[in-house]
Amino acid sequence: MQNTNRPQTNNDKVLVVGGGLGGIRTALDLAEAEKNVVLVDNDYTIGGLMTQLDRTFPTNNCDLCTLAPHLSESGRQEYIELMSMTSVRSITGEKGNFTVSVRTEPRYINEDKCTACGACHEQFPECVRFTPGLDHRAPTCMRYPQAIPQAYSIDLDKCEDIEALVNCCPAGAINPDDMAINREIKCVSVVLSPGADLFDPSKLDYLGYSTLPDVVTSLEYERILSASGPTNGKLLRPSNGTQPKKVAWIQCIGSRGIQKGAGSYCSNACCMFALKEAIVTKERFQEDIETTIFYMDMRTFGKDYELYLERAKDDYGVRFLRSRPHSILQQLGSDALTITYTKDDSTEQHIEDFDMIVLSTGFKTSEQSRQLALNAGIELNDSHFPVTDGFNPVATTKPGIYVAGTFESPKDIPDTMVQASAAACMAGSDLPAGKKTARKENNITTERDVSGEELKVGVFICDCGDNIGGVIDVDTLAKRIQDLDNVAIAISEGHGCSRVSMEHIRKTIEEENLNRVVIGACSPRTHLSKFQELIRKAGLNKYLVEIANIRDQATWVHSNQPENATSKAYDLIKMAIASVTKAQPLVDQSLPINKNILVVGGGISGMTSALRLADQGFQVYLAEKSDTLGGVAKNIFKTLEGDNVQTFIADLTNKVENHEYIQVITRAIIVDHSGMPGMFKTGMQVGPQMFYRQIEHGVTVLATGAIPNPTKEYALESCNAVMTQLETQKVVNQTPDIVKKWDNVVMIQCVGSRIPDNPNCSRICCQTAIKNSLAILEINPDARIFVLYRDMRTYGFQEEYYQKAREKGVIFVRYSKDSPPSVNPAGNQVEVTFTDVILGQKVTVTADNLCLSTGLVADNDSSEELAMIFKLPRTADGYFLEDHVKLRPVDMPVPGFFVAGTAHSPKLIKESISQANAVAARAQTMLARDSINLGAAAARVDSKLCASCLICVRACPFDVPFINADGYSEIDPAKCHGCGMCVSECPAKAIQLMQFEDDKILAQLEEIFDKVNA
Amino acid sequence: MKKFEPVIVAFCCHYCAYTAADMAGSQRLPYPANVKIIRVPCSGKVDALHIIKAFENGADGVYVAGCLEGDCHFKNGNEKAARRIDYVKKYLEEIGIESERLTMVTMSAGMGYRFAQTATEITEKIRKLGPSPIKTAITQ
Amino acid sequence: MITAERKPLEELIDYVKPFKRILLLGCNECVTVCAAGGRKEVGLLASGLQMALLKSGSNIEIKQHTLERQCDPEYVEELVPMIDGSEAILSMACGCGVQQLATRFKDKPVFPALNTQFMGASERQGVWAERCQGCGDCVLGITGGICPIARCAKQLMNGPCGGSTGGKCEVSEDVDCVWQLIWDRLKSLGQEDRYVDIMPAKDWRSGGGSGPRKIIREDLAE
Amino acid sequence: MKTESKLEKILAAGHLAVTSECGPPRGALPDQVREKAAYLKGVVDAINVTDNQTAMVRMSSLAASTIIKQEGLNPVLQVVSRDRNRLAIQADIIGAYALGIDTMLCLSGDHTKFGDHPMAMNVHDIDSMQMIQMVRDMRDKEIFQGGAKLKGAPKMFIGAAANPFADPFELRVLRLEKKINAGVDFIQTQCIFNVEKFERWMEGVRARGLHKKCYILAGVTPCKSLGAARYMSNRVPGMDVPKDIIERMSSVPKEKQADEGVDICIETIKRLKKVEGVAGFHIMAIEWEEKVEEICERAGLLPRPQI
Repeated sequence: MQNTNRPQTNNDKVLVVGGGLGGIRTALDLAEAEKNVVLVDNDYTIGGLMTQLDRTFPTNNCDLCTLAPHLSESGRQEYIELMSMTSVRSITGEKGNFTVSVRTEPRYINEDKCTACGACHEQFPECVRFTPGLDHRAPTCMRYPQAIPQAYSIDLDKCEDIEALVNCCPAGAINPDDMAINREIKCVSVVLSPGADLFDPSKLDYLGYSTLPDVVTSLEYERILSASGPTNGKLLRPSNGTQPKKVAWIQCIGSRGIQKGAGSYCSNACCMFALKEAIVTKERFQEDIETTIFYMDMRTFGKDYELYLERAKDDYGVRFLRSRPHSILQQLGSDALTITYTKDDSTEQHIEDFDMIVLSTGFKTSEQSRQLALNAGIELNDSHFPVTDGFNPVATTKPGIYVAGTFESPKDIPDTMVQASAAACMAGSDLPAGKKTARKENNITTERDVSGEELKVGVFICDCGDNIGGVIDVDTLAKRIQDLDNVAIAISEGHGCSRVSMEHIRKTIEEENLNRVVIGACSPRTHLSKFQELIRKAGLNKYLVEIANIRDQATWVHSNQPENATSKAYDLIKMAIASVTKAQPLVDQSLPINKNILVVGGGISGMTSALRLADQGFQVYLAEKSDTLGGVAKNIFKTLEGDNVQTFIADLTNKVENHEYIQVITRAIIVDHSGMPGMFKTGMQVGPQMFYRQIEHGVTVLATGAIPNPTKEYALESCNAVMTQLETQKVVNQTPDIVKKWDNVVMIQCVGSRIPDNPNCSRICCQTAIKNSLAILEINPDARIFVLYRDMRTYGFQEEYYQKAREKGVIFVRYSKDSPPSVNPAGNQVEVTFTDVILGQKVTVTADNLCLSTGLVADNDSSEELAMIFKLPRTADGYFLEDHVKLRPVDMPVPGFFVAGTAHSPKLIKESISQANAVAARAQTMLARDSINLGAAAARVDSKLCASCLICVRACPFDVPFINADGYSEIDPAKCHGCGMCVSECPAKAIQLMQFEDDKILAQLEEIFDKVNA
Repeated sequence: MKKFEPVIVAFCCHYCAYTAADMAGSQRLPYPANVKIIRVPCSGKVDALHIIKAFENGADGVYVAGCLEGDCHFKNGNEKAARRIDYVKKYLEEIGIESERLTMVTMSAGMGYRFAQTATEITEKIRKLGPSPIKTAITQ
Repeated sequence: MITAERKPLEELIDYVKPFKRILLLGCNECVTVCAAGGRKEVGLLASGLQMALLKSGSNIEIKQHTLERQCDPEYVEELVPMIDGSEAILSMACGCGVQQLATRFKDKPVFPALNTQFMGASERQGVWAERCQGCGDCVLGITGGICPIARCAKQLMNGPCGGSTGGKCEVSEDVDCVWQLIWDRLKSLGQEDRYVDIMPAKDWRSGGGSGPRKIIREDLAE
Repeated sequence: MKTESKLEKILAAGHLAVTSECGPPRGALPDQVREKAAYLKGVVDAINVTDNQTAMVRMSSLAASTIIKQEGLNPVLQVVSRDRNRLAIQADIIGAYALGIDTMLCLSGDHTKFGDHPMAMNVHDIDSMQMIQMVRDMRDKEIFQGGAKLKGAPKMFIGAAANPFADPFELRVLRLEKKINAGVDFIQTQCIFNVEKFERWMEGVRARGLHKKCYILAGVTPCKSLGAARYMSNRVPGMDVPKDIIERMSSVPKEKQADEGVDICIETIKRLKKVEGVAGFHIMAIEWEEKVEEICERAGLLPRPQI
């Protein structure tokens, strides 16, 4: 399959510009697929905007825990060259052979030497770029200690005594002679993901942003709410430090062409952003605070977002006012902010006071990124966002240059993640076919068998500069430790994680024939894997090391009481020794991978994923339950932008059917499934005779689609004049003569969506209505078109088409959920009666065509069955549920499964294609490896002790344990997540969690109380 | 008589509380040295037996620190832990140990401040309660 | 399965106080499954007892062991080599196990650590409910597979009393009215006619009414 | 005529029968029984004597019934299956009949949980249905429940209770039918406040012709106060006191509530008189026996027919 023997050229890299969430994802996907990446970012650490968010919707989880692993993952990747403080100056050449000129600003710190001890920042805070408290959570929690690169940066301009600054660094890492470096990078393809700026409202006097301190942007509000923000998470008014009682959000600031300088597009993410902030505010202060959102349309069109909106209304009591306030004022002598507004159903002016007002500012391309686009030679649209392919939004006008994230168009995190992976897929496929960078050979020595050896623990204690050594006397501590049982050697080790010390520790292990190792140092969270690798190099099983966290848990937090810090450090090391003496060598679980792929579903998404993966040389089985490929999109003729869908599908189908690595299996019904990630077996009944056939594969892609909502509302079945948008589209495209006879057309939005039975928004229907309206007017300019809507959700650039439709005379009339339009068939016509909110009276239109926007629903018939067979979770409304709704939108919770297209949630064709491409990238990260390492922290059952009581079976959050044919509980280590819940609930004490065995925990406990009992 | 210094064991889940402890460290937020952390993958892994053993060994206080409600990395380990703590508290009362000596707390990974504050509050609470009756009995 | 719950610590302390060395014995069968007397509970009780005794100034050596089943003599025989080290046995088995021990070790005091409760089924994790009273003459065939003897507070065999409200028993809102359950099930099975016949007064001899019961399988019994 | 019971005679003659009830004292106070009986003399046809009512220990219903009999009234001996096994019950029945008691009511009894001996065993060797069957066989087949022949069969007029308000509602008619098949002669219902629901039940009863197979005495109770109404509504299992009754009681001042309760009771009787199949009334004036006369008077149930 993959030919690794091809001659290597110098040019085997992808350049990724931008180290935000999207850039990281792109770089990781490529690196995990064993492709070389250069990641360039102009900030001094990576993370982008995401690091400034407190909590993200819809689960209101803290981002930190989920983002952190990405960053350290990124830092560990051997395929990623990270260039921080670096900007792109020009890109020349063609796809396959670009030359990128970059400039790296001086950091004045040698990253190799810097241990991020913080000494420079303590002594010269003014000239060190490390700003805890200002950009909330980010610096304190993220940029340090998990920051990548793990180093500070110096602002030399602000330094008055350079020599003193240089001398303050215990690691000698500060280099005042550091200079900017210009460099040329050769690469095959480029992904631009520099993000976007937020709209600056300070020029809009009437909003008072620049004069009234209590008017803040949504990002600023986020920072005020944040636990590690400037107010320590207290919600305080910037003006007077009191807690606000009334907070309002004003939507669409800088979007939808509303203000001067605003983009003509919808910024996509702000509605959810405001909702989240309002909910978090209500969660924290409940009855003590009132929250109001001023909006035009609530655009909660994403997966399950509508439910979030309902929660905000019903559960949290957030108040929603459909209104566009025209000004924010403050009366002299008052500290209240006064908003004057009119409601959409009257002209009456309302005046209301608030304590704080949050401006939901939209996205805007930055000057820098426009320059970047110019340098890269890609075309931009009127709003300065890149012009992209109608069926592939990550492809720019220049082959080989791809875009992702908010640089491409305004979007939220999940869409960014999808595009980032899609861009990785596209950029990766530009690498010479079959090129795979050979993994660096690690000359790993064989593992020593330590069983039967007398315990010989080696203890290495870091001073970590002054971090540890400045508080306690490490040498004396080492001497005391030396006297403990089982300790062969205990020494102080300077900066244990420095290259020199690591080498010294390795040698000592070998020379002293140590069989257990304790490092007295910092957090195992950040450093355990490093030391595990080290002792493995020294010939020991990697699970024979423990870290005693004497820095974070002793010297850093008890620095004012060195005596206590010392005795605690002593205790912590003793605990680690006790624990490591009970440690047994463990083997990481790993599985060989079958590199074939099963794609279920032969619509656009499934075909796209199949094609991308097959192009990379993987064998793909494409199973489709009907007898032809193409799916629901076969009924769609053109996109909103005017691209021809039919030609696209025909071309795609042709490529798929004729691909040497794709086997199309039509009329395939999946009937069984077994195995584990990397080695699945799926059985299906195939063809008219329903022959049984079994496919072996390593990865499964679900692209089973959704179906048009089979609603029967509004006389859809009984009256010829009533049809769906899909049907209307067909008429418009195939029999335009009929359209010419239409005098009145009424469209009703949200038919069968946003109702109790199907609470979510179908996402696609607003733009479909606009598309069909424009197409009808094209054929019949005299037609009167009424669109009856609840919220127009024309997000992103769709907004421009919405405005165009308005300009062309399409009449948009809002109706509320409680008073839907009524329909009365009248021969070949249909009478539609609705309430005109502005006129405040009922209007009846006799329509020649009543066009229902019925949207999509999950294909429950097949997805319920598939979910059962594959053991995959679904949402309440039947769509497949991804692993993490923000950060892993295409990965399913079961490893080895990916989801693309409308099987995930309703979406547009181009969005489905992005997701399909993303799936291809994510799948390649798995398929690049020959085996999967699953770690060793799995629960293990001792069948001799097991009472088969089922308590573990019921306790497991992931349904892993089962009672096997021998009648005992069995836990598949490859499926075990390692939480240990079964262990703590087992009444027979028959289960142990490897790495966290009971005897290790009990041994630590005994050490703590050694003194008590003595 | 020597001043009473409580010995407190904190079982901290790897993903949130243990990370919060690291945060407290990197933010240099001081808290009493009485708290000794044992790292576990999830608060739901903390065994009732280990809590009881801690007291048997002479702990003056024990607390289990997990993720915020809804944030458990293993779905619901923190809820299971909270129920277990309630159960063990009753057992402690039966044994004759004040149940206030055992507490469940939750925090997110970013809450270094909360970690330090919790450690301080619990240490003070236990200090007020005085030595555990078991410790007293052992040392007599 | 037989269900049980641990006795209050206070009662157990009274039992073991006179001794210096005791064996705390778990059972890996029913009482493990209902989380009352398995290895885990043995550990918890040993620690708890030890602490409670320490507080009152006494110190007892508690040896912990768990048998596969205390109600079978062969498993009990396992204890022979270790039993001399202990002056008394505190059994965490059901009453059957306790008595099996007392039969085997005539000179050792044996104490129950559990209150044996009932024959039950597990409803879900951590919840066990009474389902059978061992009446020796099963009526489930008539009552839609739901037992009025074990599950009606008044053992009514001919329908619900006047206290059945909203499907709940008058004794407690947490208890289902078993006759409501029976009726619902008979209806769903289309067997309403099963209710019509009067179930005659029960012969309690099979239910222990005439003394301890015994089963002898002639082909197996030696 | 199956028995010598006065109640049976009155019912058989087609009169609307009236019974009331008397809770025996919690102590050896025979005069208290006589005092209560005195209120009811000439007012009702028979007096139920409760058997450890609400699972509280009281003078045995057999003893109290005997006293009432001595006073020249007709007791209805209540027997619950909760406290005695079949030997004791049969012994009491023979004994009662020997003392001239010819009418009885078979019940399962309130659970001990509600009484003053919650720790006591609930016997329930037989249930109320089986008790009916047992008494019928003693009377008609002249055998004990165990099968042995008995001499001097107790000719008991057999009653039982029915609660039209308990769940499952649809089983309530079937259960009555089952009691009839077991051998019951008359039924006293639970206190009726929700007349509509009672009427629905009676519809079911009539549909199966059950009102022709046994006599149905509708149970009524005067509420002494709003508190009593609320207590019955919330705390007494199987009792259905509709909201409008509570509202009506609460709409009058406290001192008038007793009168209001009596009014409601009388109105209920008047309404029930029109229901086909109602053969009489069972007036349960708990610890308020002195009011029964007024109720009967105003409801048009006096004077009682002489048989």
